[in-house]
Amino acid sequence: MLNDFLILMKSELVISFIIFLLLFIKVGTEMTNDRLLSLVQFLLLANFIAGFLFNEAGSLFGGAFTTNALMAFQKSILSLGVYLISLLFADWLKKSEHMPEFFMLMLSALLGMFFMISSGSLLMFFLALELSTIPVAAMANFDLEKKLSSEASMKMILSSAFSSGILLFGISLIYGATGTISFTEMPALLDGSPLQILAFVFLFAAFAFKLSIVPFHLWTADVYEGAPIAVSSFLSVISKGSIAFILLTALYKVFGPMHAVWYNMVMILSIATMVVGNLFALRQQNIKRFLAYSSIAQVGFILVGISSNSIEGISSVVYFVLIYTFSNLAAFGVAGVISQQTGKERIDDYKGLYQTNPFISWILALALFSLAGIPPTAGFFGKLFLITAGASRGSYFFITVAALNLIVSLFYYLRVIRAVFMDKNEQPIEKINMHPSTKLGMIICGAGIVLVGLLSWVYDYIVNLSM
Amino acid sequence: MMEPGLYHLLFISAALFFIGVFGFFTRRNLVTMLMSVELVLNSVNLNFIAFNKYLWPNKLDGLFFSIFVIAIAAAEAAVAIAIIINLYRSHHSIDVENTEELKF
Amino acid sequence: MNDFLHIPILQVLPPGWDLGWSLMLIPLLPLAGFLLLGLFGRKYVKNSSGIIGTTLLLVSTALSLYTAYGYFFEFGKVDGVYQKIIPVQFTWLQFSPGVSIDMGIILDPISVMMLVVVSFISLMVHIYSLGYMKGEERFPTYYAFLGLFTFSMLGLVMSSNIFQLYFFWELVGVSSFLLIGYYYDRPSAVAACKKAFIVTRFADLGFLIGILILSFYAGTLDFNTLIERLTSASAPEFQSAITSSFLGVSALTWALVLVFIGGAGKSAMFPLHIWLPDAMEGPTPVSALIHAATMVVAGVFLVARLFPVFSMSPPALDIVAYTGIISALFAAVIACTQTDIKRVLAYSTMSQIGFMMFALGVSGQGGENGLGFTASMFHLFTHAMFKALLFLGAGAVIHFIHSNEMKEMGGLRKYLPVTHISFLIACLAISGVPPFAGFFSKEEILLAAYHHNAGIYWMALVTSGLTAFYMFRLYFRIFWNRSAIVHGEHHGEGGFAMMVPLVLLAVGAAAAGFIPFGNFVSSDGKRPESVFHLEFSIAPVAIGLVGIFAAMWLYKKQNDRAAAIAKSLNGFYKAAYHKFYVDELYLFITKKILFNLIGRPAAWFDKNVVDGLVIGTGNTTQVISEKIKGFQSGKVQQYAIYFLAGVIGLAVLFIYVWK
Amino acid sequence: MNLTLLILLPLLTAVLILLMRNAQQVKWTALIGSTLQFALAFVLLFAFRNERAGGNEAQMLFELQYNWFPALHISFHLGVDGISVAMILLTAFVVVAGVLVSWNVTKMTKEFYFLLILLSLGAYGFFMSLDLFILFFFLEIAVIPKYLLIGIWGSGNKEKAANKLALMLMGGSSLVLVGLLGVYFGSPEKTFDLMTLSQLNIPVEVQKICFPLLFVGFGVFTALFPFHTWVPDGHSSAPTAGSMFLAGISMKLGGYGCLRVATYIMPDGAKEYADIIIVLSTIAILYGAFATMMQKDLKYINAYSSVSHCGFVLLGIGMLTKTAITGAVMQMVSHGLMTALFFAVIGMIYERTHTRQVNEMGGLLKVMPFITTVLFIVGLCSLGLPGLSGFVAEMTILMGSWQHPDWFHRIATIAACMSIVVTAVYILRAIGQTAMGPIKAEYANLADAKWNEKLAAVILIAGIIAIGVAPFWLNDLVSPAAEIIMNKVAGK
Repeated sequence: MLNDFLILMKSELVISFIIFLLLFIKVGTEMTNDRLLSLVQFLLLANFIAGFLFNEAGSLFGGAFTTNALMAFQKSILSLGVYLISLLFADWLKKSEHMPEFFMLMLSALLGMFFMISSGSLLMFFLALELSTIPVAAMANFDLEKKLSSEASMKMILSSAFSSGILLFGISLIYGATGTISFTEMPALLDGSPLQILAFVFLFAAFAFKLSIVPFHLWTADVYEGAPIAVSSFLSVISKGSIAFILLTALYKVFGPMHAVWYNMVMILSIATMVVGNLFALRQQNIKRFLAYSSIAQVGFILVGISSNSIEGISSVVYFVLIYTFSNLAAFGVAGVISQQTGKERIDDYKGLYQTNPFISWILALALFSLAGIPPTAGFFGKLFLITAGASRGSYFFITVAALNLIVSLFYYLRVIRAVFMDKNEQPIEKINMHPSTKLGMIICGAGIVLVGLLSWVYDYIVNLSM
Repeated sequence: MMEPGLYHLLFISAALFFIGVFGFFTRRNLVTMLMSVELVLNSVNLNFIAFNKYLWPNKLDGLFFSIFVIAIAAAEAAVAIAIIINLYRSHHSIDVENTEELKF
Repeated sequence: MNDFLHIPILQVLPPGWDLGWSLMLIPLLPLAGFLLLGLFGRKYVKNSSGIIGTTLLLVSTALSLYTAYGYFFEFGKVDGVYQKIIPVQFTWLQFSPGVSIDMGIILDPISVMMLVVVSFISLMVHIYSLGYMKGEERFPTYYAFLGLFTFSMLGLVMSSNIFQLYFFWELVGVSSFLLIGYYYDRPSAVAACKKAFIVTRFADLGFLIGILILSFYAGTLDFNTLIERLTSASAPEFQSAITSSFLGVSALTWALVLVFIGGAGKSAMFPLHIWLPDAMEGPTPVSALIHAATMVVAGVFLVARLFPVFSMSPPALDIVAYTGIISALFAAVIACTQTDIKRVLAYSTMSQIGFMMFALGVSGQGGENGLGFTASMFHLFTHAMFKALLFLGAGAVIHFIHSNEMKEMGGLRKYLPVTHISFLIACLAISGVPPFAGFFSKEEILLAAYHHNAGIYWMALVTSGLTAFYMFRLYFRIFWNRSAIVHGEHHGEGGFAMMVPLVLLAVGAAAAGFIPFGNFVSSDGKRPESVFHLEFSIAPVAIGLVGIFAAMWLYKKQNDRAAAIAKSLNGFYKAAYHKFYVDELYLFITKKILFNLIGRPAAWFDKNVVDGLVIGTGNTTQVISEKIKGFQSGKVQQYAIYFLAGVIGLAVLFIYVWK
Repeated sequence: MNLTLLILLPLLTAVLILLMRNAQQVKWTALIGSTLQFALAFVLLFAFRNERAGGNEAQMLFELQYNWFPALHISFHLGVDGISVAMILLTAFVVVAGVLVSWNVTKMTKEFYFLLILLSLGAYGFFMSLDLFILFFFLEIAVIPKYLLIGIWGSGNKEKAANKLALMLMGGSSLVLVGLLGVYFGSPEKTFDLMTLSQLNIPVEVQKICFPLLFVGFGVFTALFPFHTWVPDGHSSAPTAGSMFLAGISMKLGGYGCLRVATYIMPDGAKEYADIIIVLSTIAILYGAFATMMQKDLKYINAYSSVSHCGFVLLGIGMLTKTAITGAVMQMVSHGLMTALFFAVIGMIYERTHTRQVNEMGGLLKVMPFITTVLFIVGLCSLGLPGLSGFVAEMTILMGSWQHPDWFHRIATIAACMSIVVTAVYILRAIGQTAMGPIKAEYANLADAKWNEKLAAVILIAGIIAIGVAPFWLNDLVSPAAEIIMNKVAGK
């Protein structure tokens, strides 16, 4: 029993260990930010590596907590993301005097996501969801003196409180309709009766809120813009990824019987999300807000993949989230470095960036091409596999809309590329000197963007996991 | 005199839910909005208990769930209040109307 | 796999006449000259380039004369009939089974005859140009272009495949374009060369479509097979070509008419003649070679080449005949009014080619009927001589005067004796005065016309009278009329190089008529019994003499009779002087209709409509995204409202609507 | 020979270019790399001919295949037939010439050559790939470099043009994507493999949906009317080498795709829509030609004439006869060489006169005989002069089209013939105003071509003449492959 406990919950345990370590360091010692940062980076790296060791499938607490290889892999994607964040935003982190708290919050959110991914019952899911939400709301407010920051976090906490109210109402209805909250028992009891559909809609709305699917997305842009870039990137990559994973489990495993219902729902929402996200992104000037809308559009594509109730669906979504982690973090990282050093966050400020900073320009270009799905970057493969998975249901209309949205998205990604590479600028952003770990993070992202696509075994590995 | 049945309770919880939602939509004071969310959560608790008592009396999931909901609500409220206080520091007001700089 | 370097030499020639390579050298030597001078001339052999070009051509002329001798006297004739021999042929481009462009050499009377004419005249012009073009800045380029032209012309006449002929047809066109535009910095020359190319190109469109039709029905592009299949009434190809019709005209006729349009364009037949007078912008020797002796008769040659097929379609032949006679008359009238001596010669060329054309048109296939064919070829032959002579003579005059205008000239006979005599011989020849060359060929033509169609005969008679008149008008205006004004020092008649061709051609113009042409060239290769009636030739000669004396009366001495006559038939004269306004008509069609009514709208449509749609889509997207931004109002409560609305909307949609 | 060489070599060159220190090294690396490509292409040609001469009748030669994404039945499958070899040769020619003419690019030289080589990589891969997925992969690789080339090194209203080009091409390729997925899921067996798909017969209703998607998608690349508007703007604002690649190579990607993918694996669809294709392409031919007559800018002239000439390609494909398809491929090669040369010359002239307006020039023949001679040659090629490649290609297409006896095809063919005259008009107009006539004073002492320009021109002219004088080698290369496609269409 104890062994199972230690083995199956090892990643959660590692995270909690790190959290407590930080707590002790905070209260106990006078460690400088620098050393602490490198320590944390090391620990996170260790955590990431540990994610690949001794993975076993099994369940605890009477099925409330389950885990398997795929879930472990999903968790390691998330920990990789966190590790990259700790690298990319080193400068910003060093400056803030509350760095340990920041990591504690982020890690507890991560812990929540881990639990969410391997949750086996609605109760566990709900607790994990809250655990992964509330700290982030606090993190959003981390620039304590900035007005926008606190506005952002206010919007986030209130909307998420509201959404969790909706979620709970849905859960209660499900409970009423089926009498169970465990994922394993529920499918048998689902028959698509109106009450269940209603409950499902409530439940799904909560997912949609976290995943910022139109029309539940409105908080996203504001929060991303207001919050510190590190937090925005965490929100856009880590929390979105975790929700995408759990949404897979929920839709495929739990609500599988109601596939007929949710396929159409996902299709409609996906189209709406892609279109609205793209249309809003077209206009944006602030790079963070721009990335926010672009990530909304990306979620639309994730939904395309999810809509196919199949192995390809799972694997392509996981694969895409992995690629998306690299691409989006790279983009956020560049934006973060620039705004950290110059305070400039407008796309127009990026004009002529290539003249002064070729390296980060190329990184940014790679990231954006990957987001736009241009070969040979990994994003191309990710998008393509998502669409392929979605096409397996054979709705030409759906796929055509998705494909056409690729063009619109390309249009606004090219806006940034044009600013960086083509436009003239009298006083471009001056040469930026980065923290070495930031550089390392960017290189990792770049390598990931290039390699994850071309090395096909990554995808094969994921496919084998999702079997 | 008849004892109240499931549907009475569901009616009340539904009413609570919508009152909460209405409050959330209309009140301008952030704290009040938070309280309206609490109303929603309580309606949920009522649901759980009602369902548990009337439909699935031999399963205690509902009861436990409601306990957890209460706990989480407390946590949420704590963080929310902290954020609101911080907001007050910067905006000198906790009126939702004054916090609309981030848009479009 | 086809291999370029292995060319099959078909062994149809008797031993000792195994001509394969030497035949191929005939066109290839001038080509070599073109490449050599074109690539290196400007740098390395600037001054000797003329010599190089001429020597190369001398060799190929010798070879063609040798071939001609061999063909006509040694191996060409098999039991009384001249054979069509294809000593060389290889597949150049295979379209589909049976249909392919074969590059080959065909030897038959007309091709061999043309071989001689082309190489000989070209040689003359080469030699002449040594003197005439001396000191030109682009001397090597000039000879390079001459080489290119000679190559393509020789290739044209030796073609064994209709598409091969088209191939060289186009090359001839382009080399003429290059030579007309030789003085590229004169806007008039540029305009002229463009005009020449585009007009002939337009005609070639007909030729091309004609080829397509022929190839479709005959299922081959090879001349012999094609003629074979389309002339034997029993052949299925012939039947299908005759029966399938469009607008009530049989496919065969359509094809032939279209092909003839191509020919008419090259041969400057009315109404496609407009380019020829302008083409005189080129150097005079070029006009002599291309626009008098060789290229312009390519149309005649084309019809003659396909003559057996033409003879199967009377309507096509009639069109040929009438086009010919109309052009002849039309051009002759205009020629009487022109004052630029080269333009006069140009119109006379057009008129003479008209003779050849209608001679073909009135001819029949074989035997006695074949007279027109023979006559036409004969006239082609003699005309090459005297018209080249005329142009070279005119060249000498221009060289002397530095002007083309008649009014600058007069009384030059004592300055240019050789030119004077040779020019006179040429004039007599073209006017059909016995015993000069023109007499014999023109007699035959008129005879053929007389037998076939009286109307054409009378028109032809008038034309020949006009011919005599304008030629001698030219002659007298240049060499008599008034005492010469020669300003400053003058360099006599140009050098030896310019005299030799004049003399040689004069001999040709004088004596070529005595060749028993019918023995060699006839429509069916057999030798027709002689058809020479002395009594018949009285009328033509008489009318020719009338023309000559009229010219003498008007122009020998300076007087105002001519002006008076011109005034008396004022309107007609003006019209003729302005070439009956055909050019203006064309200008109207191209500029106004083609450019303004088609080109401009197309460009506009593309810029505004098609492109506008593309741009429009982009802009609309932008506008929409601007419109919907209110959706994101920044009010957290509204967000929540949208949230709930979404929930309820989905619920309603999926519970009630989308069952 | 191993086909991956043709992908690895450009890749290696590109990497080396990135490692180089200064512009000079970069240039030479690029030149050497592209020359090696050139050599390799010829090695391929001769190896191919030997195989065929040796009696190897396999449809695709030098095939190699390894599973790339087995889960999705995607395999890295390369192989060449005559058509591919022809296109690869074309690419090699254009690449070398492109590298040579852009010898004096000073701005961001490294990036410039990097992108050029990347483009060539995409083209090679595209022409060799026998798997629809990697075909699409390479197709899209070739898009973004064009965008950057135009946007960074272009002239005039370059951002707009670059955007239009990138978006329209992406639009095209996204249609292609949908079509591919339709084929993937519609065919009896889930596979992206071209050869397999050509063996299976895809249900007709699937073909009816997917053929237009694929054909239009690829058609956008090859200026299918009315999706051609990126052509004039893109070409005119691109740098010289950019235009050369654009018109010489990337427009051919489309034609190749229409033929190899759309027509070959979906013959029923092709038959279904052939008439529409013919109508559109005939419109493109005439309309492009007439639109050209009105242009004053040399690059616009060539761009619109490209629309017209590529119309011939699509016409040949739409006619669905072996001869016409052979002609279409020949036309692709011929037009590729010709238009690349044309743009090269325009670039040379522009560098000297700093204008592209024909009516502002004149008499250049006096000062730059070499360049204007090249201009003459390319012009004559474009108006289909025998002895140059254009004639061969267009005549083959016309002969092929004429094999249909019905009036519809007849009229289309005759209309196409007419364009030849219009071509003559605008070409002579352009040449006459540029090269001939009296020369302007300010141009009186311009220099003639430099070694690199001469070399580039000579290489391309060599190609043009090699086809124009001895077309049978190209014909022997292409027509067997075309026959296979036609047999598939004819259902044999």
